[in-house]
Amino acid sequence: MNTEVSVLYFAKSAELTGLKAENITVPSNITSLQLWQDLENRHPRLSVLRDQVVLAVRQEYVPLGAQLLTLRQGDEVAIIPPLSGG
Amino acid sequence: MNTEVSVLYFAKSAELTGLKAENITVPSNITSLQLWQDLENRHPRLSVLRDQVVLAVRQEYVPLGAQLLTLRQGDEVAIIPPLSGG
Amino acid sequence: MAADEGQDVITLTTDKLSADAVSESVTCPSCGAISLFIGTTRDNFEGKKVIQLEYEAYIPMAESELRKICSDIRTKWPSVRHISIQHRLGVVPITEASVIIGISSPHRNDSLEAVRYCIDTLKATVPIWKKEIYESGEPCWKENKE
Amino acid sequence: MAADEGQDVITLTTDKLSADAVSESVTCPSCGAISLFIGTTRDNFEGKKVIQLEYEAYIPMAESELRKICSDIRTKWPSVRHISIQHRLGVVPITEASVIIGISSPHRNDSLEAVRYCIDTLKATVPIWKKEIYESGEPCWKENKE
Repeated sequence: MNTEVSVLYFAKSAELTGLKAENITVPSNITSLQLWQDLENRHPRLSVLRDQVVLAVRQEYVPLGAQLLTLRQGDEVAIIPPLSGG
Repeated sequence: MNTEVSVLYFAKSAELTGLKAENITVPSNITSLQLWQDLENRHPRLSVLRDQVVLAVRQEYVPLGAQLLTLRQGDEVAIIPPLSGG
Repeated sequence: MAADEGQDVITLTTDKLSADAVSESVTCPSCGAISLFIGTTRDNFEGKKVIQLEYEAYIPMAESELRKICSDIRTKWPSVRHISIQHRLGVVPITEASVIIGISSPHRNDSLEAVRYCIDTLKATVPIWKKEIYESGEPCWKENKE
Repeated sequence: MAADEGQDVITLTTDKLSADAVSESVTCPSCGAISLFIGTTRDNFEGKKVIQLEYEAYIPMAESELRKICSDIRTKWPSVRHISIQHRLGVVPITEASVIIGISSPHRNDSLEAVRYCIDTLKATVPIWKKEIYESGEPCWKENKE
């Protein structure tokens, strides 16, 4: 089953994609690494971030890996490059 | 040999003696404890401070004890009750 | 707010930050100590002259992560009274504050330790990003190392 | 003063202290961190209501001991840039600051550690005394415990 989620791009990832946000349709059950690979397919320039990035799903951090996400319609998925606040 | 020094009283010691400062004549070579005992003789109410007080001679701390002071004419000797700055 | 209740103030703003405002916002009559940390923007990075900085945040999540930090502080240092965390966003001129943290407590040890924990954790967990723009060369998104 | 030279600012004053003034006095373009400690007067001591506080200092020796602290800080944390220590004397109303310490450094660890050392050492070595005046009962000269 597929679902539509809202992807938010910040900092370097927004520069690489040229986007602040977009809606995409992906399988509801997908690992965080598969989701990232889907985003890389859409925006190949994102690949430079692969070893540094984490996701935030519904505003909670999720590292790239085998963790299975359960995405719901309208969920917010954010691309989180290395932090530099403070 | 005797010398005249200027004694400064602070905080509780000023309250006990009723003085902010006085000039006294004492032996030039005297231990810090003997100097304190001389002050206690002049101002018996100071005795309540005996276990807590230190002196400052020419603005350097000197604990009460056997340390021999070399006092010079006009030296400043301060009575330093427990500190409470900050 | 009850007078006795600890207050968490979290502010993300494009306005200039003020140490006095943060200090006043955490003042309380039963507290003897206020510890403040002010992060300021630096004019150089590895010899390159920085002419401007810009901060960007994932605002709702940044606020949520900052609230988690406040909650952790109250668990670790229960005597902490008020916590104020202000982070500036958008363009921040050189030498101006990008972040001010103020924490009050009855005795100094707690607020000193808590402010240290707060800035360390903020840098590690709060989704905020800084971009440095140099006199010459490409702008650069920074990365907190520690 | 050369722009690159660290500055020690020591002030004993009966005027109200300001966190912004201290923060500004230690700001420098190459520093990323300013740590401040503000000691404020509390409204109670062991259940007794404090209505007023008075500070007294052996001023020339207090200044000399504060200069020693600045010098020690520069030995222990050589990257520290500016140090400002302001202590208020005379009557200090409840909740107002009795002492403000501000220290700047390129990276936060140094100013955070140095400000902690500075307030701990100030309380232990600088000849300043505080008298609390209570709503009822005898006034009391205080004693720093730590």
